[in-house]
Amino acid sequence: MRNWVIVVILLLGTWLLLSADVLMSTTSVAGSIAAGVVVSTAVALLFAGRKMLYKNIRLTPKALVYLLFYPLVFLKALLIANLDVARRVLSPSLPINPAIVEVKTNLISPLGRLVLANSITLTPGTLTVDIQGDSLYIHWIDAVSTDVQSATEKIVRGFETYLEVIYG
Amino acid sequence: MIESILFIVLALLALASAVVAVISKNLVTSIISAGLVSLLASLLYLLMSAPDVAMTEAAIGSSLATIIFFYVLNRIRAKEDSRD
Amino acid sequence: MNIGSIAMGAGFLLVLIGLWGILTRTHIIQIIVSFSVVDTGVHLIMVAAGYMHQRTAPIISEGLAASDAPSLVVDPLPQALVLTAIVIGLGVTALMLAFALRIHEKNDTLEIKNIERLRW
Amino acid sequence: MEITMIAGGVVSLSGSLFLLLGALGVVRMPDLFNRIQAGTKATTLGTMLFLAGIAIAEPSWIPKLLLLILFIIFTNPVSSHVLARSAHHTGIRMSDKTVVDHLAKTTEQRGSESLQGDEQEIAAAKSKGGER
Amino acid sequence: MGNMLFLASALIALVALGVSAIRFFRGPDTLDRVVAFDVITIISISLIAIIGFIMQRSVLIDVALVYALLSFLGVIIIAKYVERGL
Repeated sequence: MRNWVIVVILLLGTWLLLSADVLMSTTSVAGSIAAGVVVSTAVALLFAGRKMLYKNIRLTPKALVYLLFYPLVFLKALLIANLDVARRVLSPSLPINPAIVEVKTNLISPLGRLVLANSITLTPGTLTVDIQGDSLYIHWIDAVSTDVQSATEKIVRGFETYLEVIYG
Repeated sequence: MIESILFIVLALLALASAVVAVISKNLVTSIISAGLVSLLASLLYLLMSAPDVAMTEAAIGSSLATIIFFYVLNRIRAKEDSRD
Repeated sequence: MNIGSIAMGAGFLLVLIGLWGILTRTHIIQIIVSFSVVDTGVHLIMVAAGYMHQRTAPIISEGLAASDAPSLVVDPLPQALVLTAIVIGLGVTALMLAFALRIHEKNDTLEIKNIERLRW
Repeated sequence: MEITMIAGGVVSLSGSLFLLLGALGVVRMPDLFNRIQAGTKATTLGTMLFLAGIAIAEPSWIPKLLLLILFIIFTNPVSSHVLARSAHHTGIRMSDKTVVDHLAKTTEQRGSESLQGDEQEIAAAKSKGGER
Repeated sequence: MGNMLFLASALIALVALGVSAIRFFRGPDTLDRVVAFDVITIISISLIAIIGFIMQRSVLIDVALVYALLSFLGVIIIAKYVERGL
């Protein structure tokens, strides 16, 4: 049920964003929105039963607050990542020290792991190469430590405190 | 003015990748280069104010044609692997 | 210089490059790739034929009123032709690839020089 | 009107500088993984800033630009992840500066014979020169 | 003034496209070319958006949407083919 509701909300949001300029210019706003509701409900009925991807998402108040905060954390990390890339690319000697290190994650749900892997890819100097079981293999452009524990501490911890609350 | 600059550079890139597509010895490179020719050509359509053609060329010429080529290459490779 | 004429020139060059590839390559998949380059070049020529300088896309929306569209838009007919041609080009490419698969099944090679049995 | 145009233009300009940095990184970096790193991060932020600049200058386009930014955030890391995985599986040569490779160790432990077979297959495919 | 800034950023994006095309033409391995192809598609999405802004037609944003949705499919197919996992 929760899965189904979230799929409907996501599809309806996409529909509203796509048809926003039509909605603003035409007079039949209610009809357009009703069409969106009908279509997204139908699509959710068709497909939501197949993959329970959003089953584990939590809807407690704390999780919602964290869900609002997470993009800010992510954008900050992305900005730092880009300044880092800029520094490395522009310096003539190319200060890189790459390694592929293994880190462990506590997240269980597939969606949480997906978001974690994508976030790691877009943050300073790290790129997810592979996931096997509960360990992620990360290409680190400037490997400070090659130990599993300390690398986990440095790379994963910042996101995981948020994602654990949201996805579990 | 700016449109002319964009247009000339994109056309030159398209010609260069067409040359790569034709003369390359590696099939994967040659197919990707053909996809790049389609992609740059769709940017040219966009500059010639034909957005519908650009959309179709991007969807079909650049994505779908590449996917079909790789599907066929995969079939051929599977057959050669099974024969060995 | 008008970008329509540049597009015309680029399209002709693409057609020539692709023709050279079709005539000189000996691997069948590469001949098909050259064919798709020729296809793109022809589409470019056709769109360039309908282009008029300093005019906008023939889609009527809030930025372009229907009443003064005829004096502001480019010729939409070549674009419609090219839309059809792109889709048919994909079909022809797929057909050629199906033939290539068939040739590979029969002869175990896609190199034209290695195909000795010319008749069935 | 003019002030939003200038603000949007500045944001777009900084975005295009990040795009240029990403392209430079793709050219300058020594091996494939580092190229993917530079390419993904810089182009993601660059495109986001670029579209945000257009959104500032033209507020009525905001919904579609927002959707475009969301698509890019979700699809860009996925494609780079797939590329990196495929590069590691095919055994791309890594840069000489590389310190350690945990992934190679685990795949060796997991099953040495199957992986060796895999690598022989890949080597055979490479010696065939990609069908030609 | 504002328009000049947008034109300048379009030109810089074009330069970025050309620079990543260098990697495409040089790139020793197939996957290097695929990375360059990926970067070129993403840059061309922003280029389409800015062309639409300069021409003042909102239709072109739809083209960019189609690009953003479909370009990544092609990259995934190529990577899967090279990985022998298609």
